[in-house]
Amino acid sequence: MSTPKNGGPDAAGNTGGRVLRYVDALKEAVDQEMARDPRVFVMGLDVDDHKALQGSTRGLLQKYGPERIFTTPLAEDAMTGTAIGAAMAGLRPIHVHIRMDFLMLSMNQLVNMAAKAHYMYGGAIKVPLVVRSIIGKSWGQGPQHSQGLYSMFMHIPGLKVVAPSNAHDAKGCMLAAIRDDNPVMFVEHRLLYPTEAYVPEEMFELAPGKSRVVVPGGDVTLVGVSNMLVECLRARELLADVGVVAEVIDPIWLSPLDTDTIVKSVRKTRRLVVVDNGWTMCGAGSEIAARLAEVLGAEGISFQVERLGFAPTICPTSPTIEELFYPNPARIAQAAYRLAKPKAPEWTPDPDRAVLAYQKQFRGPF
Amino acid sequence: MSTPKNGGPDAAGNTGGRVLRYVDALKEAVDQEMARDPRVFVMGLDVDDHKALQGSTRGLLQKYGPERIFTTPLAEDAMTGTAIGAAMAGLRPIHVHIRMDFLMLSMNQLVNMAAKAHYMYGGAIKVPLVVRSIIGKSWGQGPQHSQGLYSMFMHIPGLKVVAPSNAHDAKGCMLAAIRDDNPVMFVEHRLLYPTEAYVPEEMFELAPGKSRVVVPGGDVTLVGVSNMLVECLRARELLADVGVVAEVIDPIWLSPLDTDTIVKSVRKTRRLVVVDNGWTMCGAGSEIAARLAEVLGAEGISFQVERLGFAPTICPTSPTIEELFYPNPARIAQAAYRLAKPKAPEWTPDPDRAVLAYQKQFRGPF
Amino acid sequence: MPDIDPQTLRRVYHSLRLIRRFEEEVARIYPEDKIKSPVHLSIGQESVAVGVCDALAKDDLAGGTYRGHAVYIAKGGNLNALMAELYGKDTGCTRGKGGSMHLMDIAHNVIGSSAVVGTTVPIALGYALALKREGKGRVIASFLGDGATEEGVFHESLNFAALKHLPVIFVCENNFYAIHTPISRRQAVPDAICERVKTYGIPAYRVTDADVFKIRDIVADAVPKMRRGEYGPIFLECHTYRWREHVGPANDYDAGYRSTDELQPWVDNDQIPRVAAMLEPDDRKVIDADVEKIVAASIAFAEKSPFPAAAELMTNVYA
Amino acid sequence: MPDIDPQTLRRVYHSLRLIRRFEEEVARIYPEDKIKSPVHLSIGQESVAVGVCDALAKDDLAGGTYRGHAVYIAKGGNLNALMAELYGKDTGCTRGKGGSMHLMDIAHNVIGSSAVVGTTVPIALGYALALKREGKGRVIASFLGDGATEEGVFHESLNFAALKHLPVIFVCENNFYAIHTPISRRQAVPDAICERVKTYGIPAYRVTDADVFKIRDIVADAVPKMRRGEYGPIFLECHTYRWREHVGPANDYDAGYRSTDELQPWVDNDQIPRVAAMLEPDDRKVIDADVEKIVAASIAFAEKSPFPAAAELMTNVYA
Ligand SMILES: Cc1ncc(C[n+]2csc(CCOP(=O)(O)OP(=O)(O)O)c2C)c(N)n1
Ligand SMILES: Cc1ncc(C[n+]2csc(CCOP(=O)(O)OP(=O)(O)O)c2C)c(N)n1
Ligand SMILES: [Mg+2]
Ligand SMILES: [Mg+2]
Repeated sequence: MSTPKNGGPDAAGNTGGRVLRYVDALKEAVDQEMARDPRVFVMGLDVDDHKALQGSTRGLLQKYGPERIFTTPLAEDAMTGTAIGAAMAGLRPIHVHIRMDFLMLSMNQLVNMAAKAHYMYGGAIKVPLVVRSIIGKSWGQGPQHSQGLYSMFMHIPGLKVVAPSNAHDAKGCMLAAIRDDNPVMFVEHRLLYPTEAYVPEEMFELAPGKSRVVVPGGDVTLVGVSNMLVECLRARELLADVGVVAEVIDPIWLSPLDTDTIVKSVRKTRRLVVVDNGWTMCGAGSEIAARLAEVLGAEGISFQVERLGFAPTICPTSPTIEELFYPNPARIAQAAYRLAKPKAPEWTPDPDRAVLAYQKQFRGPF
Repeated sequence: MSTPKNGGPDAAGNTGGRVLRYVDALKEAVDQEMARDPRVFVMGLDVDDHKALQGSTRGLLQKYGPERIFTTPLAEDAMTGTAIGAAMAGLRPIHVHIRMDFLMLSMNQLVNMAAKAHYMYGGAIKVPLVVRSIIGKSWGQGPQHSQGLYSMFMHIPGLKVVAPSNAHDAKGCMLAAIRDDNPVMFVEHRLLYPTEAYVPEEMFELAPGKSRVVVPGGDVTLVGVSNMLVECLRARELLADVGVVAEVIDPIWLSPLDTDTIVKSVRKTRRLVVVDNGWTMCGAGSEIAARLAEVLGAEGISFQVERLGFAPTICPTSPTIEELFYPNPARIAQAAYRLAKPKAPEWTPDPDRAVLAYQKQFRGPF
Repeated sequence: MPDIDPQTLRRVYHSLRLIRRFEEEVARIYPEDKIKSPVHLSIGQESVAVGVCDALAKDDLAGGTYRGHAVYIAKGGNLNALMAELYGKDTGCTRGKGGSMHLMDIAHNVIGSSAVVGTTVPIALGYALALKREGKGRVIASFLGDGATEEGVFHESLNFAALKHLPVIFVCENNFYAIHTPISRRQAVPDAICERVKTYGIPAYRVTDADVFKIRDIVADAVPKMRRGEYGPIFLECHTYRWREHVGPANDYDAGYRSTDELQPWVDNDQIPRVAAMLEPDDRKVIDADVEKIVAASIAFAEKSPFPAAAELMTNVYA
Repeated sequence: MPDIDPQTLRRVYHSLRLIRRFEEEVARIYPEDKIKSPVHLSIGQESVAVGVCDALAKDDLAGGTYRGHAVYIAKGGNLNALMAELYGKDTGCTRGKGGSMHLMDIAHNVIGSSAVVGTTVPIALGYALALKREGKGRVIASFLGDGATEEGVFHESLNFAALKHLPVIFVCENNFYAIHTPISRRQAVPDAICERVKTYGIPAYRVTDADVFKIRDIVADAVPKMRRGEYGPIFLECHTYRWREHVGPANDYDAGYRSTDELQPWVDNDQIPRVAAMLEPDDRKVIDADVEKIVAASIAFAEKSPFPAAAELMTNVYA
């Protein structure tokens, strides 16, 4: 197939493997690594029930038994500490949260212990921990089931953060995360679960520190985090209708963050739209824009940048205003168009083509 | 007195009042507001013991009694929820934490309840809460007693964040924070406690949303958060020796954040050094640099920017490396000098004049 | 059968019936996708909310969990505003912003609920601090699930409530499950909740048969003592059972984590027919008819109400 | 006097004395500003760490709080590395990075301590999960203060440890104060800690007189059962008393929050002279001399050790 389904494998130059859903790619990575490494285990609320955390842990209990995959009491703080202690002791835990919002109960252990242990204990121990969490989005998830709070973790040295945007990367990043000797915040998105991409059968690592140019272009650079990468690809299609060719970049790993690839692109396009899957203030987009300002400013290059993300408000449940809370392909395309054609009149993309990439096929509630 | 002690009142054009220490100005504001408004009360670990939270609550127990100022069990999560509930019920709590690091235990209540309650309950209730916390710095505070995590709160709509840099502002901001009908994260710094400034006897509010040009200058713009503002003023003195005139700006309120004042300055200087009192990644400096890039980029203006802050590591306790963890006047001055004189050879300020502004007179442990 | 004054009987039945019928209608409408918000139904659990709230005064406070329709209704929250909220309408009790998991009706002393388990428990302590200061003897009932008792904040809250002698009624709706995981797989000693609470010096009561009047009597007996300050907080554990799936309108007995055998005794013990049988047949007819009218009206109201205007996205972010 | 075999007697006395003398020296040196790090001294509390750790095997694990010198020494942590750590030297047990509040000596099975109250309790559960999987019957002792029992994480941890039958010895050093606030002002029922722990199905023991041998016997009796899996976690509350100020080297009986009258019985009951009196005078002389040598050596080692190189600021951020 010529055009990539979702900015994943093809653009990565990888066309091997089978078409797999994001959720199945996640599961396959964990399954293969659990088979390879007996130290790996999975814990978290409801990972072992019949819904298998929205399918992402399906079959692991049957295959590896209750000692290597188990649910927990409702006790995020202690369970996070337990996972960290197990990692210090030489195991390789994967701690799963069905909503990223719940990580606020784990902050003390993640920020004060996981991120600092290797350093503050003089390198004597390591914390090879993976913390999976899902950014919620569907119907009326509302204020506390919709947050993308990854920039809080990007802020903390000692933590790594990754947010794969497609099935191919989900597998490669998960394998890299489990094998990493540091705590890795693995950020997933509910709407990406059913999305498909070509994924190699064999194990492979998508290591930290390299952003990917998903589709090349010369007029404007679009950077999208997690499923906002998908919306950027839709926006690129819309922009093509009006003769604006966008280069789309997927940072993949948010910490460590490779901005060189973005710098290279913006040196060319002089225009950047970065789309966060969370709020923009002190968000990933702020960091990216700031680094570009540092690098390009030093070169005397002036460029235009606009950050998009969640509206600076609380996520409402009512569909009419919830829809306005999120960036969508139309709004992304319009922002890029404004930068590319400052003198042109306001442009509104065809509404039918502009619907949220994966919102339309989704039916709730969770 | 002609030159401002610390970038506070004089520069603010306010020379009234008496010389007061930061810690006493904080206490005076709370005292005066407690006298004025019976709904105001103070809670938090050790606020009522003989050390009175490093002096900042001295005398309040004697004056207002144990119903209006009381210590709590060690239970940050529940105590934060309790303060939020009391605020919803119409009281005006001030919840105090001796170290900002401990707020990681309060994140769920602050992010998922305090920030969202007014909105998610359709405006039916308000959360007039002040959360005081102190950024630790002295001797060997180490990994978990030294963090400046305010950018995490800047990221969350619904919260306000303020970090006064001097005694004058401490009083005005505290009064504004207590009277604010929203949750306000009030960020203090241990090393600022003994610093003095002219502070009016009468009550006054230093309202959100206005940064202050503390000292004007045309060559480079220095922005410092909390006590880094003090270090920026020291850096300005050092720069003066080599003929570089810096404009120093204090954002005061970090959310809402006024960047117009900074934009105006950088339109003039084309050079910006922003100094965080925390890590730089997704920090306040990132937000400031990103906004400037958006605004000035749209105007086709190219400018140079460098962010400084905590080293991207964990705060060590050993003095030799702890010293290197923090920005100091010399490093700030050197960064500004590099921007102002790109072709000039590396410059090292006089070490005696370059010591950390307030570090030298400090004796530990807490 | 206990002798209960006819008024109470009618009031209790009306409340039980109203909750049941309201949620049955929610379940009926749900597949139409008009309610674009997760709903956690209390069908089968009504007697806890009704028993507790019926023993409270109008100006006492109560707050439920994200499974909160029952408490909202039992405490007298506006039903039209509730249905409108589920529809995401501007006339909803939180103006379409909070949805089913964040109900509030301050005018009727229903405090806000939350989608994060356990978060409302300490919030209730804050309200209780204010009530105690107010000195009018008002109390607050804070509902939580069995799963919430595993969260550390629950223990921190018990200690503080007892330490400060706060007028809080903790009500644990123990339906034996957190989503699909039985309490026996989450708690080392599943039947020790009351015993544990007592170690904080908090009187703890347990009702194992969901008897709405037993529940009501315990609260009715304790509240006056709380108003007089003789009691600080009290704790009430009520065994009950969730008939429908954890979230959504359907049954899930085919999922394998529980059986209809487990359900059956609770159906046999359903408080609604039980209390109905205690009523004069005519009274019952009147009440049933009234309930249908109220529920139908709430649907009509929700249907015809407008969605929030676009500007509402940005209103109430800050006060 | 109980009859204890001479070896144990000598070992216990050596450990008690070493901790006391080490910390007295830290207090003596502190005003010289060579130790630029907060120190929380255990002077007066030594018998808890010694009683527990002496009953453990070398390959069992133990971890203390930020008041952790005693546990570190009692478990056999390297003393030179400890003093060097307080001096912030590169030869310190965490290479000058953690300081007094973050001690660790993995080679001697001392796990890391933390400056945030309660954080190490669940960490110990994680180690225990690994020990249980390992199947060699090793156990871990996790120390915490009375204040830490108020943190929600303590309760979450008790439940999980009991649920999973983990080989953890929770040791509560109850010195009746959190900084300057007495337990009576923080806990609704201050003397119910053991009773509460028991509701999780965890055997709980309380020693009120700090008797080092009573403490040792309880652990020595339970550990074999834990190794065989007959016991899961156990909990031990030891009453004790902090003689010095909360943080720093001085006394603070003039501060007003406590009196020397409160201190006196603990001084009278000081385990060090008590155990000393149980020894042959010659044995005692030998041990005292040895202790002085070891402590003096640790100071000399710390003094002559280099500070970390500048590059150390950035090493070990990531593994
Ligand atoms: C802090 C937190 N952790 C996990 C979840 C996911 N979750 C939603 S409901 C639920 C079960 C709660 O069980 P219980 O307290 O017994 O209430 P019930 O649903 O049975 O009424 C869980 C784990 C959550 N919402 N909040
Ligand atoms: C989570 C947290 N809250 C508050 C503090 C501040 N603090 C440091 S020590 C301490 C008292 C702890 O008392 P306890 O657990 O009894 O231990 P002790 O000092 O008596 O040995 C407090 C409140 C902290 N370090 N961590
Ligand atoms: Mg339940
Ligand atoms: Mg204590």
